[in-house]
Amino acid sequence: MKVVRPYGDTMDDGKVQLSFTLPVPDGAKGREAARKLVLSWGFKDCEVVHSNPLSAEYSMYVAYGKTESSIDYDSVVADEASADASMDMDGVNEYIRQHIGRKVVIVGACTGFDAHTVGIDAIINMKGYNHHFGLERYPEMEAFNLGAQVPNERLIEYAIKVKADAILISQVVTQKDTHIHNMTEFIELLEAKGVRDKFILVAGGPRIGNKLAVELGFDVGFGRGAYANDVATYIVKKLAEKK
Amino acid sequence: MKVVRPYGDTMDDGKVQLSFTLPVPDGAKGREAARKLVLSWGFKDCEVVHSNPLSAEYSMYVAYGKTESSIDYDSVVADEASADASMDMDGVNEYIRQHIGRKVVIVGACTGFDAHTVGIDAIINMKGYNHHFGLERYPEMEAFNLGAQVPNERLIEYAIKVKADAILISQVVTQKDTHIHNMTEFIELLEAKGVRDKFILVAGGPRIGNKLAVELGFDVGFGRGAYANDVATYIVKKLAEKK
Amino acid sequence: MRNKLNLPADRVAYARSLAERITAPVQDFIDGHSSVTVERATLRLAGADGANSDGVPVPNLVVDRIRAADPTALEDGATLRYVNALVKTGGTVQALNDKIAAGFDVTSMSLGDRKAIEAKADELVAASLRRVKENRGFREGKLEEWKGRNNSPLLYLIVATGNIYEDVKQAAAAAEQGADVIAVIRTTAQSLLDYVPYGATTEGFGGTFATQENFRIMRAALDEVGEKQRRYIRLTNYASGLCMPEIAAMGAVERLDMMLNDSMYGILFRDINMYRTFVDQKFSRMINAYAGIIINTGEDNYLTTSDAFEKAYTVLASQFLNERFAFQAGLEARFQGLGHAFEMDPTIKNGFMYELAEAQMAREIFPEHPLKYMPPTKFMSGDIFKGVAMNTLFNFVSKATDQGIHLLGMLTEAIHTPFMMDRFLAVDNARYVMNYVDGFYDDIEFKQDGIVVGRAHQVLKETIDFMELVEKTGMFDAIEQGLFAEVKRPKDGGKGFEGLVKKGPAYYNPFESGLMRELGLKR
Amino acid sequence: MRNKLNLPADRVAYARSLAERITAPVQDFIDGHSSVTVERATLRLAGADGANSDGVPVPNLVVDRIRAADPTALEDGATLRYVNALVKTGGTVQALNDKIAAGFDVTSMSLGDRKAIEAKADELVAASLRRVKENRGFREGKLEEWKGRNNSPLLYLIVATGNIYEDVKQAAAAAEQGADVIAVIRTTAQSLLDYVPYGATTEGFGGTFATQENFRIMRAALDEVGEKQRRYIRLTNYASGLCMPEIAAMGAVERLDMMLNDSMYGILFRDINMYRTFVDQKFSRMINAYAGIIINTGEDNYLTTSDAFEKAYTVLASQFLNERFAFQAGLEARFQGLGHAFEMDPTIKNGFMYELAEAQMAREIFPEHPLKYMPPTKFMSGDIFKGVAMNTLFNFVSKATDQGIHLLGMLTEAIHTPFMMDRFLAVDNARYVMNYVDGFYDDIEFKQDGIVVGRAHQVLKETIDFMELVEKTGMFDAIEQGLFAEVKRPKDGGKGFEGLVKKGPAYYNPFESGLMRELGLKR
Ligand code: B12
Ligand code: B12
Ligand SMILES: Cc1ncc(COP(=O)(O)O)c(C=O)c1O
Ligand SMILES: Cc1ncc(COP(=O)(O)O)c(C=O)c1O
Repeated sequence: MKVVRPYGDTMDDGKVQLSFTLPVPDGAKGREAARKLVLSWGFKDCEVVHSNPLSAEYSMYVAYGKTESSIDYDSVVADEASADASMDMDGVNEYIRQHIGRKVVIVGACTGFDAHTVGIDAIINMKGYNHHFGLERYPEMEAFNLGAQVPNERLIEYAIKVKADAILISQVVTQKDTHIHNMTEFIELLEAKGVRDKFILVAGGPRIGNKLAVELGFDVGFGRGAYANDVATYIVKKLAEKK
Repeated sequence: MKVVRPYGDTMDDGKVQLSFTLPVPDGAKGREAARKLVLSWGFKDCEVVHSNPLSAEYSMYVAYGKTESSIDYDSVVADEASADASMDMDGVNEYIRQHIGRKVVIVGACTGFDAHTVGIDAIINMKGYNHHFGLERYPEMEAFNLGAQVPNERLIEYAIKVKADAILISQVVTQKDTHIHNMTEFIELLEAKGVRDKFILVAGGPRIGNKLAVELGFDVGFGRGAYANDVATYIVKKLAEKK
Repeated sequence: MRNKLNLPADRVAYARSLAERITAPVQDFIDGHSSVTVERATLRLAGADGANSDGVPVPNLVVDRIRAADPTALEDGATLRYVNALVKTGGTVQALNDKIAAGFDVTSMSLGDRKAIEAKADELVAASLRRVKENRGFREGKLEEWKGRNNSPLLYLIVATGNIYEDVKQAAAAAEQGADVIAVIRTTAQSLLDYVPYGATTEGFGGTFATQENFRIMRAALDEVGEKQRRYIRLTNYASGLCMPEIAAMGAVERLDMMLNDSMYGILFRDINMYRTFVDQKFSRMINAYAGIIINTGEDNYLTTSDAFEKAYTVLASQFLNERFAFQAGLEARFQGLGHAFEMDPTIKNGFMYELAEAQMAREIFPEHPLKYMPPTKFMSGDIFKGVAMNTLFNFVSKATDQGIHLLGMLTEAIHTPFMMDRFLAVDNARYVMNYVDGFYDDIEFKQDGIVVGRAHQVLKETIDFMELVEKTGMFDAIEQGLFAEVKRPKDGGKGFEGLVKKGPAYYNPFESGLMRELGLKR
Repeated sequence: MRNKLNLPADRVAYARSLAERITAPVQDFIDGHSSVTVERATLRLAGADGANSDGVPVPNLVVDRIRAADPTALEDGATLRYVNALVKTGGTVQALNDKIAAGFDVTSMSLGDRKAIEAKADELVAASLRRVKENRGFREGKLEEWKGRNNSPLLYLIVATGNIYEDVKQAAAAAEQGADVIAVIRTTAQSLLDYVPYGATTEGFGGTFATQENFRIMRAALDEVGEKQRRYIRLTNYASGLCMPEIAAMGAVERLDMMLNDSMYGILFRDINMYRTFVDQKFSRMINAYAGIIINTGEDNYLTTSDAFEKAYTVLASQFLNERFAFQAGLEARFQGLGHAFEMDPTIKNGFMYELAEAQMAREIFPEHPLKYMPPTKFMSGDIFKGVAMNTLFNFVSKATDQGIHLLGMLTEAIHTPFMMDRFLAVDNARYVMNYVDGFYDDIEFKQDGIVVGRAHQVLKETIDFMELVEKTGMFDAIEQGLFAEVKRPKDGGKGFEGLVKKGPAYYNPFESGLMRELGLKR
């Protein structure tokens, strides 16, 4: 058991910075309200170091608190489809040649009303992202990028048509949980068609965690900072496993 | 009873920004640990939006949490010697003429090893601060500024010598609670000499709250943003009351 | 305006002539066409408003009925049928709208006396142009009355709660904090709706529906803060997507002050059909021109989609094209808020110098235009502290190159639509920086063989190369081949193609001709 | 270095001649005096070290005993007695130190053979100068080996936990994050102690005690990270206060690389006696000069104490004086880290332009000096987001004017001594900004009748006016009358006056003469 607490400049000093707005006017009373609120979160100590009016009825606060709570670091389980052990592009291709023996087909899109193409392009398009080539560049893969604003229905039809091994969907807009509605609809459609198990289902986007994706019925989820080779590694290993 | 919660962009959404460091390496596990910690403070929801290694063994996190806790704003009592009702310079002088009828004498210093003169100068020196003249400028006051690094002993002797009505001490350095030690010593010295009640005792400094000052035995405390006229208002009213 | 970059005037003029040549065939196409939304916009100007119980707006009901009755009938313009019904029923516009909403079909009435129809139409045209003109007069009066009280550049903030009543609170707070322009971000994907929703709305995703009632509510709220602050607060919305002209019409009537309005945004970034978009943008810009509404073009989108350093020339090329299209719609330079953005990778060595160069270049090439400068967004991350630093430099460049309309960057850009506090921090940062570097623009010069000057010359050169290629290829083919923004859009693909209308020989649109007359347009 | 401000060279030269004339009488005074700490520093160089069971250091024990035995005996210098005892006891320095710590009184031994004493002393001088020279050689070797791997300007971070072992962790993390210089902030009020504490310490207020053991611990830690990073990490401490020469001596021996060391800081900001300070600074600077240690002067303190806009000239005047005093101690320009700071009120219109002007002015007037540039502190507040913006502009100005040593601003400056995270954010911001504006210095020019140029000329003029007044008044009287930093310091007031020592005709200090010889100093 490894006890871990926030660290300011001394082990276990528990220092945390906070900022927030309250729907009250700025002033001494507001600052005291802010302090009490922070204490109500279990902080032992709190100093409100700044306040400012945002309008006659709203004010913002910056505070530093000192917490005594801690967690057992050893018991923490990382939520992410860890990139630590990803193969690089050459590794993935070699793996495919050895363990799968044919081209792996993937289809991807940014679905629903979401128009953010950059994320899915980063994973699929030739040029890739941040010096990591995209899946189109992988000689042992065949990758189709349908772009953005693609209805779930169309994506699924396309995947069936090209006999895809994996379907990749990107969701960037998360306001009012649109992504959850859209991802759920996607899974329901697949199940209604009875083809859920034909595909490895990969979801991605800056606010998509692995946990969330799995909960919604996907095989895996990738968040911010994912690269094509991370995704490829997951897909080919899973595929080899499935066989 | 007025229930108040943090406000992001919708009433009662409870959104709070946090940042802190953990003594663990950066990575998926660290981010999950950070998230769990935030949840352990009673936040219902937490997204760790950023993490960065600070060294091989430390990492920092930026997170947004959503709290459901609230406070009753009506029950909050402002801690500060409120500046809301301060008289201006002319008002103070007029008040002295009408209610006290003689010059009010004050002595001030930044005591102990503290060398920060700017704060006490802002209150006492002619030129004042931020368009608020200092007490030296008040025709109905006589003000002595002994500067910084003044031993408590010397300040008290001086105050007795000039028959001060009020003693003003400034404390800026608060590391390791030096200010508390120094302010306590100051009160103990006064009491040992049996002169505590001869003076109105005013403490000030960016981390000095009214509450703290009163707890330590002062009459009042002034924090960041105090001006000479706030202090003067307090002193002359208290003096009139005492008579 | 001081010329610091020493850009060759003849090359700039040449680029403008390229823009003229590139857009000429497009203009020819536009002249021969209308679209369902151009017709609906006309109807709106005539007074068509309201919606049926399914929420289908009256202008859509009219246009859809006309088309349903006879697929070619729109060739004559929708006004004819609407005004005919008005003359025949003899009631008010309001009464007719209610009837239509209740199921009445304007095509069910035979065409009556042409003279009477035209007379009635002229009356409607006069009334609506008068209203728009009065709005313009009111705005100009207030700007004169409160002259010097706005920031320079104008500070532009967005609200995006999805609920017009929450938006109003946030907008009022933002204006109190110092914003000069409030933009109500539209709900995700409204640009793909081929109708404009009706009434006040409280449910949007990442933004609020653009509706006429929402416009009215926000306008009233901003006028109120404006009076308190003694500062005219400008209101902005989006005339992009499948309803460009209708939203422009609504904005003209409700006294909006700026409109997002780009000649190609819909095509490239929303996959809307190219012919449709070109036709729609022209009519919408004529309305904006008459209303004195500043358009904001969307060049920033090129830089979020592609690499900002490599594709800088696409911005300048697009500015030239947008300028040309705008002139052709009667929109003067002072109403052309041409867009650009501070979107370079923060790890690029000398990124600041390049951003400075490009912003200064835009300033010098478009000296009278109220340039719209967009903040860093793509490289913003969850590191809000780095975000503040990036916004600080952005604010710096904006003031240092005398931009016109300054969109404030949010420290939480990568995280959520702005909190109230985020907006405050943005205004506060901008005011600090812009006051602190106030004299930079006049005080600083660039070495003539240096990084800044070199960059500007290079981008101009690349722009001309690119425009020459587009000219050679032809605009429609260039888009089809993916020369713009690295996306390929087939000529007859994309949304809304079916809404395109070929004007018939008897095409009748008294609003169009009214606007052309007022704006002095020949074609 | 390009000259952009067009400052009149003759006026600059005139200011330098004023500095020479102002300091001349002070130099005369210095030449005739020593002080208890100069003597103790000499003893330390000779090898005196350790402390008695009450914590009184051996050098203090020696000097105090000499004075106690005969109040005038220090006139001959303390070395004589210490070396005499060494020769007579015949043991090692270490053995003698232990004896002294245990109570042995060096004055209890009668003076022996002068020749033998001098021979022994010369041996000690040679040994200690050799050690210092080796340190210097090691540093220069590493700087050569890892050339080009430090940032420019050098990024300077402080650690201030109060506990040397925590400091070490924080310093290592800071260096890993990119810092080039680590300063261990001293505990509050150590400058007022007339002795240097002994051994490793873990309890300080707002900083850590400067002790020789703490120096050693930190040096070793930084060398270790340096090897890993392949970057020489400089270590800084504070020679200011009542023990300037002793701390300089300790630093020379433990291979520190920079020392806070100002000719007047102690007088003005610590109320230390003026004569004492002038004497102490000279000897401490001779040591630094020989050790190749860069001094950092404290002009920033003028700006935190008074208004930074109005009193800008006090900074330049102090730089000229510090430069002169430094030259007189044999310290070359390349070791003079003259100080200045970005401390103007953030609400001043064009504050950035003024800061830019002053930083550029310092650069041009002191072209070879590794200028030390201090961040905004006074106007930092609890608003950490505004703080980031201020630091961003500060980082900008520093790179844009090619400063030498860049102290990183902390977003939490107004709140607490830096957290580890605060430091990281500071480095990260600086690296972003400095890379982004990299070419600014070479690329940008100032209008010759503009704000920047005008400000620099004005400050130079005010400086000369001020220096003329100081010259007329006389340095000692000027300080007494409060011409500097708005504080009045009586000539015989202030701390440590009693520690001043008039050199007797037989004053003997082989370390002083050794240093003078090595540095080629005449007086
Ligand atoms: C660029 C951009 C746009 C551009 C998009 C251009 C384009 N062609 O894509 C334009 C201007 C069109 C745009 C429009 C809008 N945007 Co936008 N936009 C952004 C912005 C600035 C950057 C996104 C980006 O490109 N990031 C870079 C890529 C590489 O990162 P990424 O998407 O996270 O992808 C990585 C990972 O997530 C992962 N990944 C992503 N997808 C997938 C898929 C798979 C299968 C896998 C394995 C991995 C994976 O891998 C990628 C590489 O590491 C962000 C803010 C920000 N800084 O994040 C806002 C942002 C995403 N937009 C936002 C909004 C609200 C909108 C609008 C809805 C606003 C409006 N009402 O008009 C519109 C409408 C768009 C729509 N209908 O979807 C919000 C979303 C808020 C939320 N959480 O819901 C953001 C966060 C801005 C904000 N603070 O308000 N936007
Ligand atoms: C300027 C400054 C210095 C200057 C002081 C120059 C001078 N002549 O005063 C110098 C460079 C000498 C200095 C030195 C040190 N400083 Co200092 N310094 C500051 C700084 C930047 C500004 C303080 C200031 O002048 N504020 C402006 C004045 C007007 O505000 P104020 O003091 O809050 O006063 C207002 C109110 O508080 C109130 N008030 C104050 N006093 C009183 C008294 C009365 C009676 C009343 C009614 C009201 C009142 O009214 C004033 C007007 O509104 C702060 C950081 C910051 N931005 O706050 C650090 C800071 C205060 N310093 C700090 C430290 C640690 C030091 C050192 C100890 C560092 C070191 N180890 O070397 C040294 C040693 C000084 C010592 N022994 O005390 C820390 C304190 C941390 C802490 N909370 O303990 C700070 C916060 C910086 C930091 N983040 O580390 N410092
Ligand atoms: C010109 C233009 N129109 C419209 C929009 C956004 O509108 P929508 O998302 O509704 O298409 C943008 C946003 O980038 C734009 O630049
Ligand atoms: C030259 C110089 N010496 C020393 C110090 C601080 O040291 P102390 O607080 O120990 O006097 C400073 C800090 O501002 C300084 O500028």
